[in-house]
Amino acid sequence: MAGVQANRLANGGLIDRSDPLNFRFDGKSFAGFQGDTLASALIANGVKLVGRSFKYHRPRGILSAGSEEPNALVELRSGARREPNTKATTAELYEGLEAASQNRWPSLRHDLMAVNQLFAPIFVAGFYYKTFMWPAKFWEAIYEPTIRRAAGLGRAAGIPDPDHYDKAWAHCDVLIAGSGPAGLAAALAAGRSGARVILCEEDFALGGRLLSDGGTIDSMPAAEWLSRALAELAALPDVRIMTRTTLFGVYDGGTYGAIERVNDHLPSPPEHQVRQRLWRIVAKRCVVAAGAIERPIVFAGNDTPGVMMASAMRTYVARYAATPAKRVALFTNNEDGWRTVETALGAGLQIAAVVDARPDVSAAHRSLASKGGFPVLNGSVAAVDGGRDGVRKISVSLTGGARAEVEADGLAVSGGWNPAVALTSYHRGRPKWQDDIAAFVPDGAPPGMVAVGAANGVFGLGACLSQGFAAGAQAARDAGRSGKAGLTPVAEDEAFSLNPLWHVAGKGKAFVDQQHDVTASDIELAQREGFESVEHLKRYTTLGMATDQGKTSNVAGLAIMAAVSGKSIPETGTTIYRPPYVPVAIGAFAGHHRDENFHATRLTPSHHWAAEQGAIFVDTGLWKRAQWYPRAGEKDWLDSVTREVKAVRGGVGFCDVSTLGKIDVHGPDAGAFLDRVYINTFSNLAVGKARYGLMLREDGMVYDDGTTSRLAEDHYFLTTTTAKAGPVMQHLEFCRQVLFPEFDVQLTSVSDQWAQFSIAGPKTRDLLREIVDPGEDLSNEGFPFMGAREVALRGGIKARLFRISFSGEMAFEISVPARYGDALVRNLMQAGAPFGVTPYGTEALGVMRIEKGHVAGPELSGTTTAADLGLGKMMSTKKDFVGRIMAGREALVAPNRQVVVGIKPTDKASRLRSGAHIIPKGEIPGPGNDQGYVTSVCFSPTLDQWIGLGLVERGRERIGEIVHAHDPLRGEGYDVELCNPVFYDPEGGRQRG
Amino acid sequence: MRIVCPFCGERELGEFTYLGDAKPQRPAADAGEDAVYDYVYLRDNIAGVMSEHWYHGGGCRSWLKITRNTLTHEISAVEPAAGAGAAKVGA
Amino acid sequence: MVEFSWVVRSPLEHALVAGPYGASGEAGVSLTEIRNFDLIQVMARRGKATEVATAAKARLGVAAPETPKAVQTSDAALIWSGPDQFLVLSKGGKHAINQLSQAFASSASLSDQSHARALISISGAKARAVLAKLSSIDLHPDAFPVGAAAATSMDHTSVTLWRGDDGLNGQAVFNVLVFATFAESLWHTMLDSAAEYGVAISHSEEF
Amino acid sequence: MKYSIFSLARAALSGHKNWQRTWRDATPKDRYDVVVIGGGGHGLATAWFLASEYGIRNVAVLEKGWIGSGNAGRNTTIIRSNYGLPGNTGFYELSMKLWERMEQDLNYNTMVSQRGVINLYHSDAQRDAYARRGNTMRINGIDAELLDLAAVKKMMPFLNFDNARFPVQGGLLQRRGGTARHDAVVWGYAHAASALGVDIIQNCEVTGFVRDANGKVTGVETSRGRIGAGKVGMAVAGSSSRVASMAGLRLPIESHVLQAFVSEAIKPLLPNVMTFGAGHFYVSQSDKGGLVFGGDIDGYNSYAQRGNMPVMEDVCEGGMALIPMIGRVRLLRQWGGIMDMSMDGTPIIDKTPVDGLYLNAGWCYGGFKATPGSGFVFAHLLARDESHEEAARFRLDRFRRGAMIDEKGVGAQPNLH
Repeated sequence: MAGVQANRLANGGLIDRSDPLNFRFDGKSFAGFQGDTLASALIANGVKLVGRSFKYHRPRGILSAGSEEPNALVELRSGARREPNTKATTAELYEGLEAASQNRWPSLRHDLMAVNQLFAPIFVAGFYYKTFMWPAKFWEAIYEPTIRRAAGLGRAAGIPDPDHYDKAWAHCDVLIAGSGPAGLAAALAAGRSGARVILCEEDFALGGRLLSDGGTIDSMPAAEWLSRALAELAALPDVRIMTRTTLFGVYDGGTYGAIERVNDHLPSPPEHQVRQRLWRIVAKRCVVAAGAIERPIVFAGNDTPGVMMASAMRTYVARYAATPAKRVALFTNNEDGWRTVETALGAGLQIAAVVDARPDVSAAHRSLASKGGFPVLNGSVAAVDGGRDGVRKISVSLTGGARAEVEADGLAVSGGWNPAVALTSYHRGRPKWQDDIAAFVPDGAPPGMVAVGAANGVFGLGACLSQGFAAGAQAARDAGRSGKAGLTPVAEDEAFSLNPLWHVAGKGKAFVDQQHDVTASDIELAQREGFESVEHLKRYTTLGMATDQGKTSNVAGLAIMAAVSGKSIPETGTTIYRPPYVPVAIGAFAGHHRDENFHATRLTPSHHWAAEQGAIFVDTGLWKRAQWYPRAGEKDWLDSVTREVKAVRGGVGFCDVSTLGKIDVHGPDAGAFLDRVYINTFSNLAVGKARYGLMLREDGMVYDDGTTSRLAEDHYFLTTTTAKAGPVMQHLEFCRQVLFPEFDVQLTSVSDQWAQFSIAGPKTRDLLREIVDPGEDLSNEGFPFMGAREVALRGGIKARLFRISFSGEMAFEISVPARYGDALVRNLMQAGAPFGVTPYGTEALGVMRIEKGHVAGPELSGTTTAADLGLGKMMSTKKDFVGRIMAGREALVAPNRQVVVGIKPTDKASRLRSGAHIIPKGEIPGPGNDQGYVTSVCFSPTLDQWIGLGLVERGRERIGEIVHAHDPLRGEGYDVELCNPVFYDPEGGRQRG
Repeated sequence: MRIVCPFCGERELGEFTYLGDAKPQRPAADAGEDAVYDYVYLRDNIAGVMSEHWYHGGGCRSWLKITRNTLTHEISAVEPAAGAGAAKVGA
Repeated sequence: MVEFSWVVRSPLEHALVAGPYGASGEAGVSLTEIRNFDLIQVMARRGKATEVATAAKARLGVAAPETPKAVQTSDAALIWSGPDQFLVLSKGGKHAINQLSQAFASSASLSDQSHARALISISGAKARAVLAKLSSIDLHPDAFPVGAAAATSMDHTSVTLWRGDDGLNGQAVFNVLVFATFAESLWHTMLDSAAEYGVAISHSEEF
Repeated sequence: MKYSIFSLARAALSGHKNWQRTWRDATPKDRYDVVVIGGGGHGLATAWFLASEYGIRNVAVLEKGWIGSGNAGRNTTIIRSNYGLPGNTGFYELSMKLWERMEQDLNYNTMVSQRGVINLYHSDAQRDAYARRGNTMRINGIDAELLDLAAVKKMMPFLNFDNARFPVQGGLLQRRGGTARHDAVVWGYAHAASALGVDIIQNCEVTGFVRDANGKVTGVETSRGRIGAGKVGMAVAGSSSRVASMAGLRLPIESHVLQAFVSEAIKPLLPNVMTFGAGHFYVSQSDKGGLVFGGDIDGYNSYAQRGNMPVMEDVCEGGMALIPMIGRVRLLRQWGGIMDMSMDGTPIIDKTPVDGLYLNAGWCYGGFKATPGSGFVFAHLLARDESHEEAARFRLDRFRRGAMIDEKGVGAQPNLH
């Protein structure tokens, strides 16, 4: 069992003393309670030194009690679950928690990198821009790697994240950020009005500052009001309270991003559960009650462990019953800071002194001081004396010039409060300055959003409640809900008076951005060098760019810039606020979509049959397609593919081509419509016939090709390439709905309705006759080349047959309704056994199309014209079609264009590779003689050598010319002959026979 | 972004595909190269309210004409393309 | 001569394993695949909206939905699928394409989608929680009542979604028609989304 | 003041009180030989090359906000010259060579880090396309290597090789590619150009063009008064259409938002710049430790400088699919820049139909890596009135002629480039 919690109060707080938890920090065992954060548990155990700073490796403690924490960052968990830069102030304690400090070596107490502090005079803002330039090669070899190693804070796991994430949508009338008094009041008003409400609270407990500061609401203690309010909200059916959920961004159309830490409070997520969930919340209205962040005052040594925000100290004492110090000093410039004195005294702590920068302190506070026996010093803290073990002494500049020293082991600081204006500013809005609280407050907000309470610069409890309540009621009304909101919760407003104080001049480093080690003098230097714009300031000094997003530092930084440049703070302005409000795990944004679930997978109707056959699959877009079907004894893919090609050319084979896009084009104007989208004519296609078609983009380049059949007077069946199925459908709908709305035509995708197979080879008819009803005439006369019609199959189902050929063989494509696809392949195998029927994959398909000189994806590259592909004659001159005019531009009809041509190595044993470039024989390759490249290659079993297609300058005029294939990437070069792209059966007798 | 499809109601951005400015009209068949060049390539590229073509491909497959402010992304009007919902033409 | 059997195979036949899945205990979600149905897409021709409405009423006994809704008859469901179009879902061949084509011959184009989709029914106490992970549509009972339909996307995949009559236990029932070649993929995503609530998996020949 | 470790050390002794402004705070003169509109990387580089290469020092750079406030400060800092089409290849290599000498040219450390850029491929077709591109590079004297799976595994063992939806098969590597510190490039050019006499004028928005009777541009109207100019060059990518419209020009350009993201700083994790070939994701790790990543444009015209969630999700899905170890690394900030998306995905550097007005626009995603090259060739055009040979194909009339430079092959649809 770990040691006693020396700094834990015996009573009070919201921790569960009956549920003790063990945890380890830097290998040492400690104990805490359920309800602790890691930070509160460390404080309870007297741990002050928690981390080291980014640049100077200065010892750092715990500054805050929330997500604004710049210093207390740890590596949480271990192994694959190690999470760098985790804020101890928001990490919930769980049994067995392991955390380690970061950015130190060899240990947190003895960090040798602290030697950097010696170089601090040189390591000022932007120093690296001015040096490390000589000698030039040293930058990459020495300087940069050193900088990289020094930079960064924690270490990522370095191995795959084992946890799961998911994403979900939610919808509501009123979305509320924050469960403090303003947020709860808004939820009550909106919920009672009948609105659908979602309230997001980043903490694991609801109540916001009520949990630390208490108060009296509706004449009852805040805790009692809180539990009643929560009970009432829980009873409302359409109010959803989401704890551990941070609203991090606002996007267009009332869409909000939120991250729910579903299971981060456990060692690991329970089985079947996710670690975190990303929420996309669609809300008609949003009430931002995200509170305010107390801001530090910049003075020398303000980063010493033990210097803490005054409100954070109250939180640790009141909510967690953990005492950060025994003898506390307070440095404040406002009334609110004094509440820490009351809380500390209530918990039995000693008050060393209160340093109040305001000229006057109220009589009540003076009497509290005399009762508590501590001095009230009028002035400012000039320096803190201390180190890694915490604060020892505080030196104070008294108003009038005298100095004083105070012995204390903790210093609470309150420089006022900055409303959390980020959410209201994410649409590039800039907040406005409000003098009485010396802070930026929202100036408008994205549509539908309103800020209330402290987030709107209203700090009194009563005002927070009434403003939140009114906003909740209004938001419900705006969303169309008319129920009664009931009575507004009532409380008194505390006094709030503040004298702005940003920076106390003094000797020693005074930190503005503690995490990035940006000091007040860095800001002065930036101003001197002309980086006066706040965005330049941020980028030059890195102010506010650390993991805390400058929540405690930005306003102080620009206030100091304003002072040194002689401008006012509002003139100086703020930087742009950028989401997310808190850093969000990349895994959460990905959700389910990782590993094999990255994208959907489409399976063809014969997929599972092919898998049974041991097919190798290839990813084609989202599809898995059988690439080849290996058989025992084959030594590599080429063996298998060659066998498949030979089987087709010598007998019969079949291939699943269901991946082609298939579109039903219906309607009286279907033919006229197709005439507009294809370069050739379809209106004159006879019923029962198919035709190859080519479509262009409006810029004249080839878009897609495919075979389209006319099944009835008013019904065409159009096919697209696999890759373009979706885009062509979209394009055709554009033509139908936008370009040519006068046509009566209807389009439907039927891609998934039909299982389609190509059956090819000289024995195709033999096989088909086994499967097609004997009454169907499959003879050349009865079913000629490019015929297309419905036929009956044996056993009573209907199919469509298309006599088209991609392979150059006698071939048909057959399609059956998709649920019969599996049966069809099994029947083909059974019926085809006597003919040696061979299933073939996409590789063999590709070999045969190259042998036949058909263009495909590599040639349809989006930069080729119909003429480039050798299909220029298809372009009708008698009609308008998409792309007609632009295809005639001078550079698209230039004689020296690269056009499709056949390519074969002069040495039959030589391999040809796609991507090799074509250079005139005997010339030295250079940009001036780079005449094209090889687009597609295959080993042709038919020609017994590698062959290919290429796009080559004036290629078709040069058939027979020997040129050089230059492939320096693969260290190859060889001579090739430009040839007719139709390598196989150029007369086409086989496919027509 | 949420788009109120005139047929489907309010839907998430992810269901839609963007094409571009809806102002350029496809020239007549005899308009000549200059006119088609202008249609295909030149854009006002308005910083402010513009009319655009979007496709509800993840929904009802209608092409829509959307009036949207490119500075704020605010959508002020959505109407179907001329040929979407054509069954009601003349009805 | 070989005799063939034409055994139909559902797109989910491989992936669907009937029984419990995910978290143990009472299943929060039921996923049921409905197998073997007729599904005909009816698309009104230009200017023929009125004729289609009349034809639908005459042939199917109800007006075709003109807004995103699903209308149930004694033996078919008419589900809106876009402007000027709807799907006719039925069993047993009574409303298959050849049976319907005559009725709409002059007014609409018909396309057989019977094999193009898989049909999955989702119910149970956590049905909406599962669907919230898949769909960006608001399925709150007020926003998506019985009979509501949507042509939408789940997990970047186009689907037709509608809410059928509530189950005998009073719980909402959601139906999803997904393209057949995407079905296995979406099924796995559904299972992943539902696993934490416990799933009862089954398939049925009945609606 | 010359920057070096010695000047730093000397300055440290005096508490850094003696540093001068990095660039002079100039007030506009009545007239300049050349006025460059746009104080981003391209505009400032143009001014520096005008002064240093072409001896034209009476130059002003007008910036409506603070220098570097546009895309120069909103990109993912990648530099590379791995292009495949004539026109692009030579130009981006010219730019790469200028990156390699930038620090010495400017006496400013812009942290050029040649850690290598690898484009991963996931299919045979993609490999073939990369082979074609890599061979083009080699033919143009640019380094390129085609890596197979084993070589990629050795270099990046942390990629998902085990259960990926689209398994990595290899990659096209340019070792000389890498990153540079984007803001420093802006400041470095400003620093060096200012030292040669160029006036850098911030908070000076151009509101119109001054034209003479023949229509020639003779100056600009600005928020700080009229400024005369012998020639006016526009380098305002993102706003090109808006500025050009003041001269009555319509351009083959649309403005689109491109988001970028950075994670919390972590200790060195990723060795190089990598692009996922099966989704929209590219990433590198900055010197400060943040993973800097991006993906596709949001896809709709926008001047809003902010994007929406679907693209954030898409990018992170790509990231997790490729590098599953980054799941617990947290995304810290997201932002958006406005891209000049041209109709073929390639920039335009040319005279305009308006005499005296010169255009540097249409950079799509490629603007940052082009910064020095763009400045160099634009300065050449402004100084000599003719295109630099490496920018000869970036002509405005190429669309009319049909001589597009379309690397992606998607045609006149900017959001697909």
